Amino acid sequence: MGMTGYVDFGYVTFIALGAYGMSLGITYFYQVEGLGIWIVFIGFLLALLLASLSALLEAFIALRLRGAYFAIACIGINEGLRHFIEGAKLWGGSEGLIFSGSLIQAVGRETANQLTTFWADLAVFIIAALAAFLNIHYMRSKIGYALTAVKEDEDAAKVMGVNTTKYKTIAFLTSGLLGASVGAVAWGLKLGYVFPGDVFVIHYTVECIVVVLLGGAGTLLGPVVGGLIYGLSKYWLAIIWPGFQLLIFAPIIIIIIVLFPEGVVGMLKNRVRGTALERYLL
Amino acid sequence: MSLLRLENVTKRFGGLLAVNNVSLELASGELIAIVGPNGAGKTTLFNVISGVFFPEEGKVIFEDRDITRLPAYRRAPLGLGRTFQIPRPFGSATVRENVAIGAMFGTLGSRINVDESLEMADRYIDLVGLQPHREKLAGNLTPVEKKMVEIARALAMKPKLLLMDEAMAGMNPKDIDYMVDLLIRIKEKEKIAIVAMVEHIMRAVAGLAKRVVVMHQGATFVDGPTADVLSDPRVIEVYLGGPSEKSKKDLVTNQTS
Amino acid sequence: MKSRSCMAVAGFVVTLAFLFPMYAFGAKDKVVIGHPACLSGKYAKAGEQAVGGIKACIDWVNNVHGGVTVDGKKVPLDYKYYDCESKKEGVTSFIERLITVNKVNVVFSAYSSGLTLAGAPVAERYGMVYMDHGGASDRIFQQGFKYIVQTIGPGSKYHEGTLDMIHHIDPKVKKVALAYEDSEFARMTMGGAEKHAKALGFEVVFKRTYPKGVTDLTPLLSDLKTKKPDIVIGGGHYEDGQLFTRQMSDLGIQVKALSLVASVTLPSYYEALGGRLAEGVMGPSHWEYGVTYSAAGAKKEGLDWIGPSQDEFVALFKKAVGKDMIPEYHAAEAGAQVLAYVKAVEMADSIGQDKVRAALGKLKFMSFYGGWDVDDTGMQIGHSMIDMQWQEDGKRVIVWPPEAATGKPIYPKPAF
Amino acid sequence: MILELLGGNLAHGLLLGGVYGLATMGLSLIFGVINVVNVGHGQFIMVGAFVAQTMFTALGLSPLIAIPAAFVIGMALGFFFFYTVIRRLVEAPELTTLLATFAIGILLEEIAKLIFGADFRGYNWGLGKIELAITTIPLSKIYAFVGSIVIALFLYLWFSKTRLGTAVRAVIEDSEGARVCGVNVDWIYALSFAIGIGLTVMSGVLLTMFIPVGINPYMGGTYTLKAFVIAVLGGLSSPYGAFFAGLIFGLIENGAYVLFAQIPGVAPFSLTVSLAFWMLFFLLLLKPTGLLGK
Repeated sequence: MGMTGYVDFGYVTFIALGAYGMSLGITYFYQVEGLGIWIVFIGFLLALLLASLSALLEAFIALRLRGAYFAIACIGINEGLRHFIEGAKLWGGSEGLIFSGSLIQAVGRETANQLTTFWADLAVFIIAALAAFLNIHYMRSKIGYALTAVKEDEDAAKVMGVNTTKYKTIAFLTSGLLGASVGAVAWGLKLGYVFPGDVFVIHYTVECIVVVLLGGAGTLLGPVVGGLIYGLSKYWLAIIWPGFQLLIFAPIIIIIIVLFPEGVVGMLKNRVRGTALERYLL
Repeated sequence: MSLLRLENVTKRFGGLLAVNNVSLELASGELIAIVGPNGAGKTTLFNVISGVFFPEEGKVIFEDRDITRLPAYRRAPLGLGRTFQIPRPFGSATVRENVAIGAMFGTLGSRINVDESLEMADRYIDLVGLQPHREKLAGNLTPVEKKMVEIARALAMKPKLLLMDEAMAGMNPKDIDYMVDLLIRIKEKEKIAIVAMVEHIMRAVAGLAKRVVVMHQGATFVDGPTADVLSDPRVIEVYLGGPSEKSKKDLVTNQTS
Repeated sequence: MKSRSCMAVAGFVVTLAFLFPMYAFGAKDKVVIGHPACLSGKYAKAGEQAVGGIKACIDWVNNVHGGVTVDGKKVPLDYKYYDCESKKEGVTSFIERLITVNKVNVVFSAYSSGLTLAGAPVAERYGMVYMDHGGASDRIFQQGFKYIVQTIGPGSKYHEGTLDMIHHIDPKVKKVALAYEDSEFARMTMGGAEKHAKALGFEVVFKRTYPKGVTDLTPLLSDLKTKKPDIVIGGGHYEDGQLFTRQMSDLGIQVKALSLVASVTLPSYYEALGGRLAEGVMGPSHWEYGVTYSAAGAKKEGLDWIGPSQDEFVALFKKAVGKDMIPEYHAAEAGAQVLAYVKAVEMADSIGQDKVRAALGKLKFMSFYGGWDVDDTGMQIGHSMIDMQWQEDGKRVIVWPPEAATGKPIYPKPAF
Repeated sequence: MILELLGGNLAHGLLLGGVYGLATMGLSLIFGVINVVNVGHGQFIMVGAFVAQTMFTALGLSPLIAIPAAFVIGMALGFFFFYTVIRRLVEAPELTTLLATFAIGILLEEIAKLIFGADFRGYNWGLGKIELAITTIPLSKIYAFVGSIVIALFLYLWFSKTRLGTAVRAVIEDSEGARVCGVNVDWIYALSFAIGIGLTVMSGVLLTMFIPVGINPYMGGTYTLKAFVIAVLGGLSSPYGAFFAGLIFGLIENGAYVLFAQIPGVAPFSLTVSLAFWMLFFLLLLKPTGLLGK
């Protein structure tokens, strides 16, 4: 959630818990008679539940900590949770949950294939669309204004009558639920397994931040442009020059940051400030 | 009925007495000036009234309701608006959005939607004279313009009482005259009470308020009609003698905490 | 907002990738092997080996074998690989690309059980034969995937030979300690080792796992020391094996035998420990330079032989990677997998996925890598493990099983 | 038995903690002075590890000589990256520098891979060891610990006794104030960044004296995470806080294992790691200024 100005290193925790929710749903309910395809929905609900809990926890932290401290606390939760699952042998411990077989048993091979491919992809797109819609909706509603105020100056926001606790909670819940949905579908359902060491990986969040910053934080188009630069250049470099893409990629990132500290879109925005184009870049 | 009543309010920071046993009463629609040297406890008093800090002792009563322990964001909808010593508009939002945020979360609360807020914002932008800067980012304005944004934002909250922290600090005489004029206009037009905090500019105080409260070392020192207060020899001594070295030091701790 | 958009963007990028397909690689006149290789990231080492091994064996197939025979026609083999950076997104998206854009005829898995699992549903969806040379977990084959076939042997058997050997040499020794990495593969090995140790009458005095990426094993090894084991077996990947040995020596833990999976067989293990500490340490392996599998041996066991001899393979491997590097088992198993595929295509006389998969199920042969045979689920059962030991002057000696051995084991191992 | 084990582990933990502490001081210094979260921290430790390994195996030089060499190399890298990248981003939001250091980290990894390959390396100093009643400690570990303490002390003296050190402290407290007082803040930024990186690379050498194996281009990530935890325990912008927090972290990492090992059916190693992070989490909530903070 860039909106509150909190760097949410814990976003990956939401995705991970989403993946776990789906895996738990399928692993523990596949033998229940008559549930059939409903286990996927049970899994989805579990994903949302787990993520809500952790989102509330993060919102609670966000009430007390700011800046780098908040970011590191979220890393703490993420790593703590991961090693706790491994250490306490919870939910299969480090062995994780592998449920491709269970899913096939519960809904049949054909349906399982359909679910993990077509439906999972479709769901990801729906979630992405939902996320975009929510973004725009929030930006145009009081929530967006409140979050801007919170991001800029919490004390001033409070004095203006903004209930910062409420809006932070909204922001984190939204972020958590969307993250969990993505995790449940794009990770859990699509891949059919979850290992704690693979899902609770802070690196993913860092990549997301890279994407946003490359494009320019606080702009709607920014993440899209950043994602294109990041995703495409990495993808094509990997294709053209397998094994060396990172060596070329890292200096490119550095150069972009040094030349356009506000991101590519941010830079463009400054160029066109005051013209009609600006509206489209916002 | 008084709009705001402070009863023996005391606020400490560690061992430092920032506000010492202050009592004050304010009627609806009244405009008063609070003056006092740096470190006199004016800003802390404002923070206690607006809910940024809670006092250790005493009560804050707003329209017969005890709001001493009410969080800041719940005071605003009751009709308490304020500006900050150093202007703090939301820099990455436009002037219009800044003012609209005031309307959205102020006294009108859920009775106003986003579009209405934006319309209302336009009215107050006109009032403070920021029309040319309506679509600019607030962060890119001059300090005086930022102050105007804050005033418009606070007014958009439709408050019953407006607290103005350091209303005229760092302004040139022309701006000061404009500000005095603006505050009087606001009082007349919006029918609200204003507590304006003024540090050193006595000239402005005379034209601005009929009643002046002088604070010194955390306590109300003199409270009365402007003409009387300004000619009070004790007040003159406090100002001409300048604040003692000690209270200067207090000021630093006070304001950074 | 940022993270959400990030996901949205990821989807967008994938879509775009499909909008710019490169149909340059037609698959009419050649048979193409696709591979999401791990050339960077945590499995870079194994990935480099695998790519070298595959290239080496393709070289052999095209230039010595004359290509793959399909429909009575000799067709050359081609190899298309991408760098997945040891990440599952890379694996899934590149497998997808390999199948839809590059029109490959078979997909080889990435390294590790996790990445192999990540790719399986994709290959399954396209009904593409998916050959696993890097995922040793037995659980991969319990998921009901139809198109997966394994070349690497299952993890549970890794330490069985070691225990057999020690039991054979010194039947009186009883106390064994197990300390493995907490990873899919190592746990599998530990399970198998524990079962086998008990069956042989060993007493398991210590059994613990340590997390992946651990940088200090002192707490665990101090605990192990108090149990006074005679034999220690364990391990997981590369770096932890070096750490394990080094810190055992630091803590002065002297045992009669030490055997670690994965790391010990690599030359870098010996070098990293400055040689001396590595002496006498053993490691199970799928394959080691110096094994004695040969065409003649295959004939004796009544198996078909295909592929280069060991020395030919080593030469081709060096040519493929362009440096003087000795292939390790990652290279050998990936190379052998090429041979298995070629064998299966020729047996089916088709490159149709279902026909090749059926042929792979029936296939049984031997190569420089050893035996090859899979069960109904696609799990490898024809390949047996060997045990290797570092002896003085950095000699790598294969000490078990007797039929593949190149020397006698040193037992008990010299003190650190 | 347990007590003996606990004692032995705590001894090792204390020694390791000293090195952890030193390895984190650079991170805290850079954060304190320039407000840059160096996400590429671990990669600089990796550079130090390679310096030690290469000097030992290729040139036959003792790691003790590698310590100053690594500091010089680190300073050079620090100045280089400061003037090419960081200087232009000092005023930019925190996240921008985070991204920049992230990219620098990747760059270092890939360059190291290009030069050294992806192999895991190591070296064997073979100094011998001390036998204690409760445990055995190799001499090189003690050297590493003593080295860390000496360097930390040296830094302390530099901070408190020299003009330049005082200026750095002033900038940590209040960079604007320092500027007003005539401190050349830009030079202090460059110098602190270089010293921070120098310390970090140097700690990489000391770390190999502790764990002389497993040296490879991708070894840094784990240490970045650990250093973050330790830095926060120490109060984030306080280099000494970081040093003491490192000691505490080392003790906990080694001590808690023994206790968790008594619980049946769990993996004590992972629980220990988990504990460290939860501790961090609660500490942040209860005392955001760190263990030694005001």
